Amino acid sequence: PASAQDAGRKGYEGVPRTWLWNPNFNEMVDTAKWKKEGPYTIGFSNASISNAWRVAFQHGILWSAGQNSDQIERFLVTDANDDPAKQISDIQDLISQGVDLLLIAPATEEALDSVVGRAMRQGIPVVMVDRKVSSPENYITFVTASDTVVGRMEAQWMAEYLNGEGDIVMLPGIAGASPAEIRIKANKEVFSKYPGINVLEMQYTDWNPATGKATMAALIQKYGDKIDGVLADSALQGYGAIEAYLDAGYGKGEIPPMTGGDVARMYQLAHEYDVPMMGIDYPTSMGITGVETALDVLNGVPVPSRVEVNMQIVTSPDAETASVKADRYLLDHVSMDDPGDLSPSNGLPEGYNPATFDPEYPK
Amino acid sequence: MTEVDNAAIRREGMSMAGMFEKYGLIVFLALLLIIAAVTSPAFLGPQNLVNVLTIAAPLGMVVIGQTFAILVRGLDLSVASLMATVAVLATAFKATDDSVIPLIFVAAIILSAMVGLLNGWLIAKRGVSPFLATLATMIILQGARFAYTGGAPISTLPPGMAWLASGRVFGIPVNLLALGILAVFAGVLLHRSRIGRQIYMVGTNPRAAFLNGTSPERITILCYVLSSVCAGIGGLFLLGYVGTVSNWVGQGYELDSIVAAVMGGVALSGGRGTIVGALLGVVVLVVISNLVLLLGFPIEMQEVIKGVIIIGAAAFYRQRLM
Amino acid sequence: MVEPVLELTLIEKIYPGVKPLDRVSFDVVPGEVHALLGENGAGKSTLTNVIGGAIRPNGGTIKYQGREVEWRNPREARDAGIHVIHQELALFPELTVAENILVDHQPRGRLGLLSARERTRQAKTILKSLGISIDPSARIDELALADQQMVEIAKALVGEVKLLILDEPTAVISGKEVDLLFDRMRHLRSQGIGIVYISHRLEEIFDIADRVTVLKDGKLVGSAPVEELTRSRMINMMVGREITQIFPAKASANTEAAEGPVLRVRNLASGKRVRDVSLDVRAGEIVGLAGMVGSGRTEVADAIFGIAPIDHGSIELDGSRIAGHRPSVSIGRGIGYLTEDRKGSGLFLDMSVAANIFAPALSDVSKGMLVDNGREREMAEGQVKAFSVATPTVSTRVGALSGGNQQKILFSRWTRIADRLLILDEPTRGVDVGAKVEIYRIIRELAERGLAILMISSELPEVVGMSDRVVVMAHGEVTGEVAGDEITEDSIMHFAVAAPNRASDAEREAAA
Amino acid sequence: MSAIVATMRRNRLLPNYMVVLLLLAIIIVAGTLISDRFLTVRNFSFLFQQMVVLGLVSLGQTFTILIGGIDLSIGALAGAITVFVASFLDWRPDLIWVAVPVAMMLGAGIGAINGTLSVFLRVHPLIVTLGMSSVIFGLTLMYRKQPGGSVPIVFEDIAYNNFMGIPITAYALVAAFAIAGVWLQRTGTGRMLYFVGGDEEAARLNGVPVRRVKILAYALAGFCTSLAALFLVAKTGVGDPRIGLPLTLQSITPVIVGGTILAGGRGGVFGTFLGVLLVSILNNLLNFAGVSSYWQWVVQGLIIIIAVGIYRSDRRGG
Ligand SMILES: Nc1ncnc2c1ncn2[C@@H]1O[C@H](COP(=O)(O)OP(=O)(O)OP(=O)(O)O)[C@@H](O)[C@H]1O
Ligand SMILES: Nc1ncnc2c1ncn2[C@@H]1O[C@H](COP(=O)(O)OP(=O)(O)OP(=O)(O)O)[C@@H](O)[C@H]1O
Ligand SMILES: [Mg+2]
Ligand SMILES: [Mg+2]
Repeated sequence: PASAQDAGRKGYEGVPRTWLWNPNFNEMVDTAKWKKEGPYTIGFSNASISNAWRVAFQHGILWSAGQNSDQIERFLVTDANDDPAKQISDIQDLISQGVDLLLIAPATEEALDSVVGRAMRQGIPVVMVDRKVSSPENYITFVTASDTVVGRMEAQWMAEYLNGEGDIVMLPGIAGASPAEIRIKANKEVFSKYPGINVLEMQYTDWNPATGKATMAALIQKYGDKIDGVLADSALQGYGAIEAYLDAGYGKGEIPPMTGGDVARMYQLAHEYDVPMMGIDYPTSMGITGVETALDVLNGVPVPSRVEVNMQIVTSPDAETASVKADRYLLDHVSMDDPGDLSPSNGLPEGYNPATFDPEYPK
Repeated sequence: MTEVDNAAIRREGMSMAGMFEKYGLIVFLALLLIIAAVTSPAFLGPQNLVNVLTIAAPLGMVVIGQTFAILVRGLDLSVASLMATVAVLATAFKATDDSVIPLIFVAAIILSAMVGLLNGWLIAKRGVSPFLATLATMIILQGARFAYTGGAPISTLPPGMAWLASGRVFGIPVNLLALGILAVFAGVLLHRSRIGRQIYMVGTNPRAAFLNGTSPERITILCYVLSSVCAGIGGLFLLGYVGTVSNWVGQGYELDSIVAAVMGGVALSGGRGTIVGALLGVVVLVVISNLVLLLGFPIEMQEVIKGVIIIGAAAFYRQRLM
Repeated sequence: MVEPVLELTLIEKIYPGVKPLDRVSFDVVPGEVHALLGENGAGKSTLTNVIGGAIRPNGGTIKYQGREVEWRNPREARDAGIHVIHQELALFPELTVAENILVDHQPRGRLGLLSARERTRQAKTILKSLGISIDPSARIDELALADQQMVEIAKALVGEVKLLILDEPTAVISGKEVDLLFDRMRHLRSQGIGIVYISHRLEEIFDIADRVTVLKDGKLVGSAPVEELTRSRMINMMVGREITQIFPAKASANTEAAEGPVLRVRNLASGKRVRDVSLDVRAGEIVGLAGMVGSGRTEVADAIFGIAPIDHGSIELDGSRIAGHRPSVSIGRGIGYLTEDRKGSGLFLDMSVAANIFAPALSDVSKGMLVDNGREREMAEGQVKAFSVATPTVSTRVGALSGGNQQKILFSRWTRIADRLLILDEPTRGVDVGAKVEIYRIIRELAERGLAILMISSELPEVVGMSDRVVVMAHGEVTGEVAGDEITEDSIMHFAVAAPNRASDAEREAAA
Repeated sequence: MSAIVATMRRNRLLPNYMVVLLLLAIIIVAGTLISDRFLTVRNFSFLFQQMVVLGLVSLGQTFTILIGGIDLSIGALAGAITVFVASFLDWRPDLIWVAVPVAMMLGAGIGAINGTLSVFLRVHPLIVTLGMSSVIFGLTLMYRKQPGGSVPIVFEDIAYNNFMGIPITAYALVAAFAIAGVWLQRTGTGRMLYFVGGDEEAARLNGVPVRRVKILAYALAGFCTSLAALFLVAKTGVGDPRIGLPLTLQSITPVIVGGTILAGGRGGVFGTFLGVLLVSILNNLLNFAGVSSYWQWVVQGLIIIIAVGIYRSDRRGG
């Protein structure tokens, strides 16, 4: 499996449980027919770098491309600024430049499906990373972490932490964005087993701290202490929610349990104000794996049809529950002086700082 | 002639339309507030009102600036991008003690002023249409910002920045106080000072203004500088509210600020409008968003309601068409 | 007696608080020119708007060609053969002359598509039939007001018209153009077309009108055949009092003796219109600047005030050139300039009377950087009284006042700040007789207070009646000068039509 | 051709056109130097496939701006129509001939509503259309939040396939602009847009049915948006409520770069076409140059400024 060659790397976090615990055999894809003599020209079409997560993600990819500069001759990068229409153009432009392989993080699963399919049919191998496109036949493999798992974990933890009884509010991301909707679905799947968990209200937050904060502030005014838990699907709105509580005059230890991973600030605030929390980062390191998988394809090495990257479960000390055990506690995961929007699971060398990081890669 | 005299006096007094122009939005706002209070008990909670105003404050600052730009027959699309840029600038000091905050403000104001100068120069001296000029600066700032931060700004901010959003002086939230001061300053400048008078002259009839010894170019440039500076200050207060720097602080404020101003009776054709009116527009806007939240409408309903209310409010104000 | 083409009975128009039309009855018979007279604000334009369907009356009936009608919009009136030339030009500045003339009779070419070529051709012929030479493919906003007005008139010659209404068409044209216009009107009258004619120039009325109807404050004063009326009778009907003398007494000749001239222009060339102009204006003296429309008078004024460039020659105020010549500087040097385009470059229609009066001199009503509103109001009220402007308050929108009163406000503005030289371009354009008399009185008083006055006017009687000296221009050059008793319409016309003096061209070549 | 030149002279656009054409030339030269793959049939047929959507919305926006208005609901409307078409064809793939005309009517209809509201409420179009965009977006979300639905493959081919070596989209785009151009310059109704944009009161006094013309302009904007949306669905194969949103602002830039002024009454579709060409080729070039998206933004901003800033445009250009 792709994650095997991680084994040597420092900070190795083991293979994904989804892979390890998969009762079926993980099916492999034969990539012989894509084998090609290097050095390669690879095109990477990114949906956007419009938030901290996506930036760290792209950093990982560029860094990895640099690590493999012996095989990669040119590494072309485009950024669609979250606009699927532009991303279609970007992909076409990459094709025009004669790339040997396309590494794509699509803005939406569906809108990019047809153009990606056309690329494959023109004989250009496509590796999806972060998000896929709808039709499996339109790409070779998909490097990702599971949103379903994230959603399930968060809900399960919340339900158990509240002993199956309590009123909660849900703060998902962007209405209609697949990660957000998948996680919501997984949340509901879990809650359906806990009649005692009552969802007071669900409000989208666009994964925007300001919106998260304003929304939570309003909800606090509306429900006050009635809220027993806040289920945020990411820290982006998650820490906004914590701040809303602080502004509303709640102090250390008075803030209800929360979920949400991805950026350091949430963990830091949770530690500072004793907020019981469970966070599971959607790892930006999947970019690195993505590049490696892409090279496997061009080298004709078989790859899994779906490459899962590992995820670490982070909780406040003594916030573990029966089925959600911590891989590490808050302060093993981040340090209080990390930049607030650092993505902890980045797989990048020690001391990685998104603001200053400028990897060398074959342009 | 005396006939006309009295006739005209009566006209002044009786002009129903005139009354409406003046008080339409207040009436509308009153209705909105009543509806809010009735439908959602939480709305009138003191903390909630403070929340609403806290969110209104940065937007209010931007709208004050936007008003100047619109008064001289323009508009400023670069405000939001500038807010984010200022936020990023605030991190440039990599400082964690509050002593630098004044410095941050100074730096932000200087940067904003320069951006305003660029807009003003393009529009007044080069005759570029305000829409494109400010759109261009918006995009350029965005690029420059990203290039500087490499996409991910560090969030090392003096803790005191948060005080801008949560702090209080004599029990009054700091950001409201700041908004108040800014509003008074802008109001005096616009409605009491010579420059204000000249702004209206240029907005109403640039050629006549020129023939009366006013320089439309200088006034226009000044207005865009004011617009940028207000946006810059608003950016810092919004930053205080958000807590961390991102490249998109203030996203959407460009259109919101224009809508608020226009709802508040600032005419896009220039020369007509007041600070108070514009600020009323802001209140309407934020009350809507808060209300739809309190009523727990799903996102799609929120969008619909917002849209309807925006049109409704403006209809109350009977804007003149371009 | 022929059946009237148009018959209005007891027409009423009510705006909040004002009644521009109060039970007015009015009729036009085919083949007559029916003059409509009245002070500014009497209701003339409102009446024309009612006839043309631009506004709907609150009461009364309109009978057109024997049928009772109710126009819902201007289109219906036009289709019925009523053409209105409105007081405010209804032209599209961005578009060509041709397109404006044929605005709703656009000629079609192949495939029923509009044809620009054909459009231009037809426009040319129309303009020719009117006897004027304007480039059909020029853009309206390139033309002087005068030419724009002629385009507006040309529109009336397109399509089939039964009733023609002209609301102060001669306000911005003069001499040649007016004659051309009247020729057309006589021609149309001879074809049995009914014509309503509005003007504040009484001599024109005697020249062209068959019948006269006078309005005052929205009420009908009376109606009579022109031959039954005398000038003073008309004035009396309009203003409701006797006006014995229109023009004030001129200055005693000794102003000549005064020291050097306040304004000294030598061999001025500016833009493409002013080629060689020299003139002096002394303190206490009113100098008329006469000439045909298009002779470049306005551009001379523009150059003096620092709007138009000085390509050649010199302009001196009190013996010294004006450094950094632009309006603000000119104002600082005590020059006032009342432009010919009242709405376009004079007034701030959306702003208050007070704001308009003090626009060029905010410092006079300010404490430091702040405007002292109290002081401003007081001073403004003083001005309004001094110039007897009819306005409810000094905070009224200027846009709500009638033409004459707007003009008076401009006077009060410029005379406040002009302490050396006052330039007046068409000072009584669109102003009623009553107001005119007051304005003439004001101008003379200013001169007697030692102000130097340069007055551009296309109304010869005005030039003759007011000027101590008259400089005449033709084709951008001064062609002659008359003073004292030689000032007559004939002597002025003589120079106004003079062939330009080619010598000055040679001079300029030499200079260049 | 002479007609075009005449138009250009009449509308004082010559200098503007020149600048844009010059920039186009520079960009193409630069592209050719940067990569031998730039000036290729493949790249340019891609380019036309990419241009069509922006082209059609900008065309629509041209009408509203010509009458001195603006339409900020274009983005939301485009999204809504993609959702309608994709969902409908997902249900009955055989009924393309129903889906397409209905989509067009939907677009024109909602455009007409924009116009009617702004005319009769006397509210500035900027506000009306912004409000409407929020309403449309909300209603779309009620039906579908996530992208979904599908279209038959033949439908997709419209967006990607060639006819006689030239992309179908190219024909569509050129045809649309040609028709619009002729309509605006050579028909009575078309000219009325210039009258209304030039001076509303004058238009009224000259017997132009101002209200109807305005409503028509917005209806046309909506109609063009629906065409753009059809190509969007064809491109993406799904209906996506969000996919149009960026188009709202994008649709304005080419119009103004092309010399149509926001005050109305001046400009035309030819300028818009050049504007669209400029923006699209610029994006293409920047991708080829491998400029990081940060600097792409900077360059785009500068180009806009150059395109309209180095000649002195009319004061009314506000
Ligand atoms: N839209 C309006 N609202 C209110 N009052 C109006 C309006 N239009 C005209 N008036 C008033 O109606 C009266 C008649 O105006 P009108 O323009 O008919 O006068 P007029 O005889 O044409 O004057 P002039 O000779 O200056 O053109 C004036 O007192 C004017 O202020
Ligand atoms: N802005 C302009 N652009 C181009 N041509 C102009 C402009 N203004 C005036 N003209 C032309 O110059 C000629 C002179 O105009 P101008 O107004 O100076 O004449 P005038 O002698 O002042 O007549 P008037 O009595 O109308 O002021 C006009 O006939 C017109 O053809
Ligand atoms: Mg009148
Ligand atoms: Mg003149």
